Amino acid sequence: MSSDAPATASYREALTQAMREELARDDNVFLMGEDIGLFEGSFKVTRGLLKEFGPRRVVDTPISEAGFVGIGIGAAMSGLRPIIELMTVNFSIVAMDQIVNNAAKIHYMFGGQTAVPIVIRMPGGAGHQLAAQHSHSLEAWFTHIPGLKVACPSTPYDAKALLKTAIRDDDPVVFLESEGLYAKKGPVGGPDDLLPFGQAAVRRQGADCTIVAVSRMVWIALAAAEQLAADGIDCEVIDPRTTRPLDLETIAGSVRRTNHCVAVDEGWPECGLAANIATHVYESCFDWLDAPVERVTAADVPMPYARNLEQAALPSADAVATAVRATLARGA
Amino acid sequence: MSSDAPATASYREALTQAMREELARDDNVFLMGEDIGLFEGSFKVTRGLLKEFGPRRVVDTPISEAGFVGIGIGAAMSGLRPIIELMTVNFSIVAMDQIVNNAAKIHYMFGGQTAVPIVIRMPGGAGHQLAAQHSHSLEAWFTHIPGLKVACPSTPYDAKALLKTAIRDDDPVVFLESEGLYAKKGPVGGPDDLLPFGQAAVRRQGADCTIVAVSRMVWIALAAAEQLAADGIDCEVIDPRTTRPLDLETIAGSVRRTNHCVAVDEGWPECGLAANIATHVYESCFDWLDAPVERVTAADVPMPYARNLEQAALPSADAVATAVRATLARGA
Amino acid sequence: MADDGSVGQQTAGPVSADPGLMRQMFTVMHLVRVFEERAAEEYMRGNIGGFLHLAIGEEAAVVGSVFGLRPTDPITSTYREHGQALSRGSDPRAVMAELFGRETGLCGGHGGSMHLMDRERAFYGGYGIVGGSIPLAVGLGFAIAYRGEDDVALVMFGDGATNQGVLTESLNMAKLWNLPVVFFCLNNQYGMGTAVDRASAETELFRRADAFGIPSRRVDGMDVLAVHQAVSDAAHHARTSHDPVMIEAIAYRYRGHSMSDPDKTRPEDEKARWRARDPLVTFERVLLGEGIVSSDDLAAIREANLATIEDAAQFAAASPAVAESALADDVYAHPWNDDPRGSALMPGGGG
Amino acid sequence: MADDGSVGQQTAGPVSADPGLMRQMFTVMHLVRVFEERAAEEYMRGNIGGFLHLAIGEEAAVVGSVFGLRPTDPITSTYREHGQALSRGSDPRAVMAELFGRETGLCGGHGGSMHLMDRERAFYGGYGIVGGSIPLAVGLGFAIAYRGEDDVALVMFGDGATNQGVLTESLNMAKLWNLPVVFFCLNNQYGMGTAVDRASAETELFRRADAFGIPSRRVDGMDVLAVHQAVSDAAHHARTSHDPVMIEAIAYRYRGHSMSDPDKTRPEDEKARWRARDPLVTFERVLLGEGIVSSDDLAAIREANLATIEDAAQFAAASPAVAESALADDVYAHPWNDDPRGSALMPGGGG
Ligand SMILES: Cc1ncc(C[n+]2csc(CCOP(=O)(O)OP(=O)(O)O)c2C)c(N)n1
Ligand SMILES: Cc1ncc(C[n+]2csc(CCOP(=O)(O)OP(=O)(O)O)c2C)c(N)n1
Ligand SMILES: [Mg+2]
Ligand SMILES: [Mg+2]
Repeated sequence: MSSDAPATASYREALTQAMREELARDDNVFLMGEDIGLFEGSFKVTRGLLKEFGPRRVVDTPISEAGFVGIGIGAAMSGLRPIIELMTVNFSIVAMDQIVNNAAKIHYMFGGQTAVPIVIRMPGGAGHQLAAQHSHSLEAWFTHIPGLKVACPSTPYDAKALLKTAIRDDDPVVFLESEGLYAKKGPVGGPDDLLPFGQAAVRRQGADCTIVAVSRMVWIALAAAEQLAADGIDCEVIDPRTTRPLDLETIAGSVRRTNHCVAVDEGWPECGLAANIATHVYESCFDWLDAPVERVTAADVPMPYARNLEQAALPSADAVATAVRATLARGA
Repeated sequence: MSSDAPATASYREALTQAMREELARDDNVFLMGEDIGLFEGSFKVTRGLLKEFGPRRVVDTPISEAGFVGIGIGAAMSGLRPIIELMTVNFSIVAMDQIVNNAAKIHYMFGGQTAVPIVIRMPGGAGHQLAAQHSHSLEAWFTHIPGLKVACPSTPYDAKALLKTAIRDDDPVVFLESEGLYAKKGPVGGPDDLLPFGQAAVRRQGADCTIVAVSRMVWIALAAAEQLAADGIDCEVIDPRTTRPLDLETIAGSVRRTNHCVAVDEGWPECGLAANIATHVYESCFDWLDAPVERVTAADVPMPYARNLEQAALPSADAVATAVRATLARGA
Repeated sequence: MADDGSVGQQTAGPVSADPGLMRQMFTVMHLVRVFEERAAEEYMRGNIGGFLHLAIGEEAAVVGSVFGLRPTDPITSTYREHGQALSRGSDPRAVMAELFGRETGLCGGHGGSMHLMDRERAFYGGYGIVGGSIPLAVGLGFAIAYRGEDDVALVMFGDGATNQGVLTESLNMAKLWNLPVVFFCLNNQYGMGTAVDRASAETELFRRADAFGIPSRRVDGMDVLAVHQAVSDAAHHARTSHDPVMIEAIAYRYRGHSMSDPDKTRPEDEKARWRARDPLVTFERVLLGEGIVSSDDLAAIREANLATIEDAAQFAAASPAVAESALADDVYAHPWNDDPRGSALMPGGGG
Repeated sequence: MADDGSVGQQTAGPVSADPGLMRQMFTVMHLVRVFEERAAEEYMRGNIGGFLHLAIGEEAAVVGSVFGLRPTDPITSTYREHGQALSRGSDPRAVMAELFGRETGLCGGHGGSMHLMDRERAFYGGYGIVGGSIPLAVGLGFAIAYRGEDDVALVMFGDGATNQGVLTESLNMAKLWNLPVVFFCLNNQYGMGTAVDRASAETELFRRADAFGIPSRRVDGMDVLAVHQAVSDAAHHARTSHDPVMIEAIAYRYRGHSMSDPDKTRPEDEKARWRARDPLVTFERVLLGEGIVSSDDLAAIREANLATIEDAAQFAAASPAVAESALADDVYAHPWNDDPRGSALMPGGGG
């Protein structure tokens, strides 16, 4: 067990640390997924773990997501604490029945007899020209489902602390990582630094407009806030960290001060996460809002391959800045 | 071919008529699904069709939803017009990868070379004590996905006319029927009465509050409107008929007159359909709204079995009436 | 198989179950039968809602398979699972109350007929999605192996479920990882209205396991001793060799798929032929013939079971409705908010 | 199979392909090889983005299988599908331009390397979800049978894809409905970093078809003539008997899974052994030995192919970027609104 975890790490290493520490702490924790052992993960998040913990604790699987997610759920029902890696969020769709109909429902439909303490980790998002079938951001789909908890860390610190919380949590947690953040560096906590679910982080304080953004979009929002600061526009950037539960209290508190809100989400617009956040903001801050909540989302199209099209399809700092200016102009 | 289709039919028979007429009209149309032939459908929507059209056109399948939805997509790529029945929406989840990654994306990702003229029909909704795994309303999930079109008829007329439009449309259509409406009777159109997608119906005109409701919820909304009329509250009830495309023009036009809106949806609240409709209403009618849009949705829980709990979990006319009163009180 | 139910590879000859066990199995088979007959009545009376799937006719396969295991061996099943719960010793009162949707039900009224669970008795539940519970049982087997215990997991699934891809995935991983799992296919020859040969290119369903080198065989599912022997052997193999096994039991359900199925498509003469091999009647004859019970014993067993079921039904009917506050109970093992409408939100956020 | 690539049940002895066809197959194998080598270079230069999966080493299996079909027989494939497109005669310019993400690309820049399609040539596309395209090909076969045509559909999938449940579902329905489908498993012995025996309890993957009574066999996937013969036979059987067939071709990819895989886990001596059986080199020897081509012919073929690829790369590089307006093109065959951000909405609704 690495008690000498460095105080700074990449998002990827932060996740590895969380798993290493929890594997060492609790024999009930094990990892399962495609190419996570010998190959050390297709994004190398499990690097070194097979060597350290052996094949009982780090299990390579066939390409059978429905099957091994189901196996993880069964193992969790009997008290183990599986961490299932899906190579990317795109492949969660073939396992969706297991996630939605079993993981999310077992505790409820059997009257609380059996908890399902499983973590289903998966990187998502676009930006690498992987085209239509490999670029999903399914935050909205998972957030829709009662019985799941949904975490989407944006920093190395959160990645580690939220993953540790997820592993120790008795409920099924869908843990959405961002491919675009794996290399991002930052401070990380120690073995006992956990973060509660449902507690947003204020990433930047500001008085003029509240920007709510999740996962990689937090960085886009911060970049937009920097741009805008040069023009004297002072944005507050809020990162919910978990979308189920959602810390509406922090978000609403901010909007009641700034009277303006922009919601940023890498997923699609219809029935999306930004629409959900906007709805909650309208409902809790209607009398405080000077203008409609602006949404910045992916374009409402399957993701194209060509680099210029993909960039045009994704939320950018410019688009966020434009949205902030639009809501401020309207509320002036 | 029944040119003497009765002018009145149940929602179930209206669907059967649409399929019978289109099967007779176009040899490329065929039906595929579990127990739709010999057994005549688990909800009897395909009654008589095997006898009339034979096993080439009406194909019974094994319980292999992912497989036969994929087969339908392949057949559609080569120019056939499959109508796939999924026994209920709950089983669409095992076929979700085929729907989302293939049906919805093939036309786009291959640069428009191949259309996918498939209709995937499925009944959904709750109310029959079928509990957590058999009570889904996944309108929000499907509406989230660009590349799909999503229809959710509320009347026999619409069931027939929208299904005919879906069958003749070149894009993949997710056709969401409501189990609770199959027995509902009403007028139906003839063989050439189609309805365009993206055209809402105003089910009741009113001046005080706009209620937007889909599928079975339209009837709940109308019942609420009747209740409220007794108290002199005059509601407009709008049925979008398709949620992708969504006829925002009709909805926004109404809200700009009534200045109040309630969105009703049988699905879950987070990232749900009501949140989506509310968001669009806020964005298009912000300056006209006197109060926040009220949402009436299913409770944020897996559906329980016990009758009283299930009823408590579902939107009711009382809940809609309460919501209307709440928004009117707030905007007064 | 032949239409009269004679199947290849079935266990033949005398079976070694001991008299006490045989008597017990008969008692439970009869209990399951009368429980389900009563459930059908209560459904007609409107006391039970939702779907009600009866296993009447399949009792030999249901009871024989559960009794082929140790009481700690975990089981999963389908929506047609009253018999598994009762075979494991679940209180008929709690089972009936669950069907009635009452507070005293086995799952507090959240589950209903399709979703019984009795975790204390290692019955890990009935599930509504065809095929969906198969990998769960493999996961239970995985946990057994992980902990080095010597239980065996059994999953009961139907003939129709063999056409869900997740079965193949599960068979492969169970074999690849040497997990102690018994795949128990209760082939009642129909998935709803679809006969096996209209759904499966290969009608010897146990051959699915063959393709993975998993030992597999067919057994006469109308013969409780044969099923008991086959599952005992399978469980022994799985327990000692740490490897999966598949058993296909051929049986027949007397009624439609569920209470709402008028059962018009299955041939009448086929139904009659299978009813003529009723597993209870056959087993009674064996028990009487071998002198294990007397007719008086049988009458006493029947009477006791009927009394148990009468009591269960009265208990269920007299039980309180589920409290409405239970709507939002147990969504999470660690909830953070009690308000169902806003349960995805942290407290304090409401407008 | 043995480590030197000798496989059971492979086609032995002289093969009957005609000289012109042999020459053509060699030409295309070499074209595929040099196309992919150039693609790798262009990827390193940053001209190609996303994932780039190369089939270098697998050309015999790729080309032999496509040439075993008629040009109208529909095909689907995986993300590793440059070879299928080129074998079908897709314009190398359009293929390379698609990899560059240009307007002139085969799919207008929407698809990229993983999603080529050339519908005119009955190449129904490369797909990114493992196993996901298998039922599509069964659907193409279904349409053939439905229309009473005499084409045959072929689906190419990897060894790893055999563990997606949808394969089983597809095999079953193809057999149940007597559809003309060739299931072509290109077993390159690894799914990413996972060797077949670490993923599959039964490593003779063609036995999956066995379980459904579908004729199936293995063939040496490094021998283009053997593959061609096997697929020709399979297609003939499927065409005339209206029934599916499965072929498993054993081959090896020389490079990592994709350009971003440093390929550190496969043993070096294994790689060397397979490279020593290079399908182009082997086939050259056959062609020379049988006097079908001279060394001059070979040199001319190579030179022509290199010129073709050079031209294709220059064409791609010189092609215009995709117009930004194309972002919202082709989401629907029948769109109702051009605005991507609001494409789910009818016009006129925006606030
Ligand atoms: C994935 C899925 N598809 C369809 C259904 C609807 N359905 C419920 S039971 C059933 C038949 C299952 O047959 P079988 O597996 O033989 O079990 P049996 O009912 O005969 O016990 C079907 C199609 C379902 N529950 N799940
Ligand atoms: C359902 C799914 N799971 C995982 C992946 C990630 N993935 C892409 S290719 C691949 C390996 C596939 O191996 P194989 O089928 O043998 O084909 P090969 O790459 O060897 O040609 C994996 C795991 C995917 N694309 N789809
Ligand atoms: Mg059955
Ligand atoms: Mg491979």
